[in-house]
Amino acid sequence: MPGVIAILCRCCGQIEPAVDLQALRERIDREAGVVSVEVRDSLCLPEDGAAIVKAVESSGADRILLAACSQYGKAGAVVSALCARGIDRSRVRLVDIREGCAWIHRGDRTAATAKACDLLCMGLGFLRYGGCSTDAVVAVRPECLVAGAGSAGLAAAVSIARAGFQVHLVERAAEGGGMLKLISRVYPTDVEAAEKLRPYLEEVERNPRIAFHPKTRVVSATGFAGDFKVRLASATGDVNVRVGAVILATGAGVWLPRGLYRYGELKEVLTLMELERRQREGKTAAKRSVFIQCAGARCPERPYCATMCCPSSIKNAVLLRKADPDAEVTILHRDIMTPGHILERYYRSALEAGVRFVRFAVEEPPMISGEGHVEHVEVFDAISGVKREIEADQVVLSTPLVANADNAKLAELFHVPLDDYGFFREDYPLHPLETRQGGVFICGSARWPVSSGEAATQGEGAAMKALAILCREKLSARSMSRLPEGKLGHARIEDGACSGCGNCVAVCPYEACTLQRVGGAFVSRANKMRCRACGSCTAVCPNGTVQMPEHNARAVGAMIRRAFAEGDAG
Amino acid sequence: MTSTLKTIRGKAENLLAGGLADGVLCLGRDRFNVVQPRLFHKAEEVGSLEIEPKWNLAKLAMQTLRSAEKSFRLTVVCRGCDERALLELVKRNQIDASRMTTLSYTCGREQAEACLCPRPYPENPAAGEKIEGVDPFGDPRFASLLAGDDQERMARWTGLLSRCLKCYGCRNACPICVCTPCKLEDDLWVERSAVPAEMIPYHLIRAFHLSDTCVACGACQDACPVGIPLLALQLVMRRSLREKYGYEAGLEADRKSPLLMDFEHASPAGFALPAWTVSSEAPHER
Amino acid sequence: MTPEIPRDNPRQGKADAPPVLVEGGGAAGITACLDLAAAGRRVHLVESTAVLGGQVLRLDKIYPTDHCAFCPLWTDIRRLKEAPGITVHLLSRVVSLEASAEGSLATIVTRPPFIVPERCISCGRCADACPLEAARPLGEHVYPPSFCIDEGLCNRCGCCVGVCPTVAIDLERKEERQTLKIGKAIRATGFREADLSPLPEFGYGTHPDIMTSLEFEAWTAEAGRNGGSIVRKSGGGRPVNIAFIQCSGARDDRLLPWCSAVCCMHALKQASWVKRRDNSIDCWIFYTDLRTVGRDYYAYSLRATEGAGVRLVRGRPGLVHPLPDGDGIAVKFEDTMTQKREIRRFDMVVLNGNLRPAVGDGYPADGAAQDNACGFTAEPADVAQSACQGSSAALKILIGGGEGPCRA
Amino acid sequence: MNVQGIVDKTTRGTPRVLVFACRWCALVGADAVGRGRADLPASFRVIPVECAAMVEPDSVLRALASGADGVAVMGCHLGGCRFNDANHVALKRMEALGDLLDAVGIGRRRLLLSFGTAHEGRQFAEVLGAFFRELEPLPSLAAWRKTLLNQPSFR
Repeated sequence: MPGVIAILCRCCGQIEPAVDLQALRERIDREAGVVSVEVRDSLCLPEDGAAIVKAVESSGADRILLAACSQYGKAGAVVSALCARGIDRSRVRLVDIREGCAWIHRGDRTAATAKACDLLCMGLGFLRYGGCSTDAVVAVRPECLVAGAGSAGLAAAVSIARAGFQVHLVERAAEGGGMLKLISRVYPTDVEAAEKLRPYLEEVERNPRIAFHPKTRVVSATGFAGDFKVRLASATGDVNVRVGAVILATGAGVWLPRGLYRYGELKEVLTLMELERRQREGKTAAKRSVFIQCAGARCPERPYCATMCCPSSIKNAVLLRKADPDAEVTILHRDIMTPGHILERYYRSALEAGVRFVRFAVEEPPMISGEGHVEHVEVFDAISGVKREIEADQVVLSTPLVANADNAKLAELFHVPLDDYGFFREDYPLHPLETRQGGVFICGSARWPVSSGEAATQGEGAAMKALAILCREKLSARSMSRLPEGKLGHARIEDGACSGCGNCVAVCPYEACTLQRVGGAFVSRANKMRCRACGSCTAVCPNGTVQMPEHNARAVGAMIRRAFAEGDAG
Repeated sequence: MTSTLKTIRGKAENLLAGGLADGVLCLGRDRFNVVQPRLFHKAEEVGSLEIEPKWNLAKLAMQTLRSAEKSFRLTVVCRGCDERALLELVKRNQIDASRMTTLSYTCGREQAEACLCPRPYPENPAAGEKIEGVDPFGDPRFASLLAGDDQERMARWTGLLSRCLKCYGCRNACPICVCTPCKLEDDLWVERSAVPAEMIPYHLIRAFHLSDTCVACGACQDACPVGIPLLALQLVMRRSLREKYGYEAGLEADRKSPLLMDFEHASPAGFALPAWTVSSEAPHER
Repeated sequence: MTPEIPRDNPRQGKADAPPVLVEGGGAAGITACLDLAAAGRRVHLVESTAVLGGQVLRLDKIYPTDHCAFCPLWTDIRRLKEAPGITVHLLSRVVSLEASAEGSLATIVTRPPFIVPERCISCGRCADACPLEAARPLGEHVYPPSFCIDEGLCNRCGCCVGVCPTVAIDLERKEERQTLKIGKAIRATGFREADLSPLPEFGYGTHPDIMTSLEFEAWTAEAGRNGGSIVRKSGGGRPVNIAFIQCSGARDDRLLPWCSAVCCMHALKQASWVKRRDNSIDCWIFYTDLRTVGRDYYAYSLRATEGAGVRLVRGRPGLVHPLPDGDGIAVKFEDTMTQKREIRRFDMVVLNGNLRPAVGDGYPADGAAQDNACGFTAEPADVAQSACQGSSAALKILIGGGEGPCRA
Repeated sequence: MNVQGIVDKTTRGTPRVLVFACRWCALVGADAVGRGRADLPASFRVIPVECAAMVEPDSVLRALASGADGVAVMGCHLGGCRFNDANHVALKRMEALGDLLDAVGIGRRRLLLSFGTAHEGRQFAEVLGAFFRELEPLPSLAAWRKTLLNQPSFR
């Protein structure tokens, strides 16, 4: 009968001062199922690999218990190397007797040896019950859905099409362009927005790989990375598409500052977007303009900085000065948000162009005075400590971008989390374009307000992430992990034992568990493509029907029961 | 005949006669005059319908619906606790709510005190008057079970639970326990040969599994042949969830158990750590 | 989530495309490498230090999540090391790059470490044996752990060579030079700290308790020598107050004319962590503009100031000077919001904002975008922006960008 | 029955602790403790888990019944979970379990939930040390129960 080979590492003398390896060897040799025990000086040196394999082969064992350093040390690589030779991961168990035992219990050799023995016995218990998940493989649809045809969406769609894949570009409006359609020029290059947009729109028109769906919304979505089934609805009828990856680039909305700074009461009080329209149409004649920053941003209702308002105001202020060198332009701000070298330079160019900057404190916001029309703006200049009365013909409120109301719907359809403000939230700052759901990527102002340039960069980044999926014919569940060896496994739900209580569905952070109706009752099913093997479901299943084979309750139970066996005897 | 019984019989008769329900599940007298659960199909049978003694019908309702035709509509005559149990079974997908209605009635003072029931009434009783419940934690019988320091309580509960014959009566009588197979029958969790049942795995696993579903009907305690006051543990768990999350099993149909994922209470910024956990916010204290 | 690297992929074409050279193994470089490899391109990653991870490795916590970046970074590094098609050149630098349209030649010089990482079991005997403290762990967050020998400190005495149980030490290793045929290159060399000596008013170097923010990060790191406790570098003891001075170096034409973008949040993070660990320490942040532009950044600043009690003062101190007895540092400043001038004694001073591109003299004066640069090399950027740019740079190489809509 | 007498008789002073440690944070911290050659009591055993949310309360109970005097569940900081806040659920569950343990007198003191990052090795050692000190005056669970059941008054 095949059994376990235990290989103990002396770690070149690091273990033995604390742990009696000879006693350990004799003790483990007596354990049921152990066919051979080896003690080696080292396991991790380049010359050891072949010797370990030889020892395993000659022992006839089918499972390997390694007692060495921790999984984060060299031993982790030893396990990986064994697995790379075709040994199933559930058949190798690594027990840490260096960092977790010999190095921290140097005072008491008996106790440390007893602990090492318990740890090995726990490892044996685990090896007895540990299983292996079966993999699932899907054929990847060589198409991509891009929701939103603004800066980010256009950049993503064009990039994916150029890489040779079909793109479905879905836009709520009648034509693409998003925010770029609303503004005159783009900071920090001051290129005309229409100029910037044209090549993208031409390519969308021209490239046969881009299917543009104007006036269309996503109404339903099922599936997972590699194969999403999405339903698109428009006035001309519904379309079903199957795509391998999804990019959410729906942008953000503008916020109307009703009642703020007499907006809506005086017609010369504009929002930034209204000014942009006038600029586009060449209808700005105001001699004296005052910009008020953070109008409705960094306040209790919207406690965030929308990133693009300061540079946008600077851009418009400079444009106003350039159009009319006699124009007086003042920007009232709380902090000028121009991080980086390009924007800082942009800020300085505004100073050089004669734009006045006045800082106000949040406690003393500016006041607009005037009967029927704007006369002047009173502001307490916090830096010089004096009250200023600035004559003005128009006041421009620099309002923040706000999350699209549609985000909630898309978030629900694609199981992507939203942040406190309604924008799509990424997984980690280190992976800013990836979401909790494999195959769904976020970019542009739908993720967080950004400039059009940065939105395009993010769109390209998201396209790159999508291409990593589209570039393959098949996608396996095991590969949907950040680790080379694949994830720990995935949840498995035993047929016939599930009562359909829905606990696993409620706790799964990835929406991998779903209830399905079988006959008259419900049973839960785990989607391997979505499962990330956190094990949340296994902990809430009332009768242990959901298990992760690699970390199943029987294996853990065997470890728990043996955890203090030797300690008691000793 | 009490007025409550009269009202219930009348309403049940109307339901059956009017074809609004295909069956009414309730207690009833059989031909030997023994009271036991019965499924009434016809209006004329309703004369033998009874509502005393207290008898949990929730699980029976679930089984009745499972074995019946898909179109079968059931009305369950029930008390407050039973109604809450039915709601929990609906929440856990064991009963299709569209096929079931309830005909509920309130309990009397005597019953409420016997059960130490804080809510001796259903939400919308079809019969009877709502009366004030009993605060179990103010009752000396109950308080004495939880009195003392850890050591005294441990001694008390070890003693109480050592009576256990491991008859599985508590589990079987529970209107919510529906799993097959059950962890309590698995050697992995509970030593099968050990009698009395191991206190920690058997009784505490059972108590914990029910912590967010138990409706405190007391069926487990009533079923126990050796009189272990099992309800006390469940009431403690209920109180714990009520105080921490304002959650009580069996009351809100569309609220998930707080012990499952609940993002409302899990905002990373606003989540207050309980004092006994350790975080680097206070690395040197425990 | 990006799937693992495919080994064989008929959809990718261009399998014979020349490999891409990525300079720098930080957040941007790692992301670019993984993305390119995922799309089937071969990559040479050239990293100047002995470890991958770049500056993120040095950060104890990252904002705005206040958690460590260990698990995503570690898994990315592991994927990178085991991915087919990615060749990692550690301790290497590109000395020449002869560019042509396609098929450039890159010359790489590698200085192999004295301790062969493959043989090191990180037992620490070399460190015990070294009389000069030149042998030390490679880093706190480097896995698998390994030791290294600081070539600057080492006098080649050879004490360590004999005690190493795995014969991993070779003090005679020579530089190696190799020439690689590559296609295009991505520069993601990140930032370094600028020398603050041109700005004597900040007093850097005059007192051990005046340190840069990255020095402060290491000094107070959970995994560092003080285990997360806040103590003064001069003679220990708990500081009463700490001054964080923003834009010390940055936004200053004498040194760095740009805004380093990350320092405001970095200071807020450090100050709020100081408050978390010891609430009685007074934290003052002297800022010019508090730039909190990313997701949750402004909310983070509110939590730090209104929640944790970090004090904000608008104004750049004009003078930072050690007090005559050496105990404490005088900071002279004007709160420009109240026009009050003050000289205040601080126990520690943290200088924030001395970050410059690791390679080259700075950013192009005309603000033009640089070809194939990403991360801090292209523009002061935080972790998230760097990773975005890494992906975007990878894409441009993949689809042969450089013209058309892919260029802004 | 002299409860205190039995307590004194069954307190051994070396509590046995089972640690469920998340392998993305707590276990990495523990590793750093090892590399720092800290000195910890040898009577704890670590079971690596993928996430604190994976630890069933049932496992904790099983451990307490199988010889452990205390159980520690160590995960990432709230909000820093690798698996999108899964550890919030772990927290809620363990908190509820603590109430149950209190009710029957085992005491939530025997259950520790700690949150830390991979960088917080020192915290791992400190928390574990404090937990040991907390458990030291408590009776050994298994021995105490055995002694108690053998009391004449229980027969």
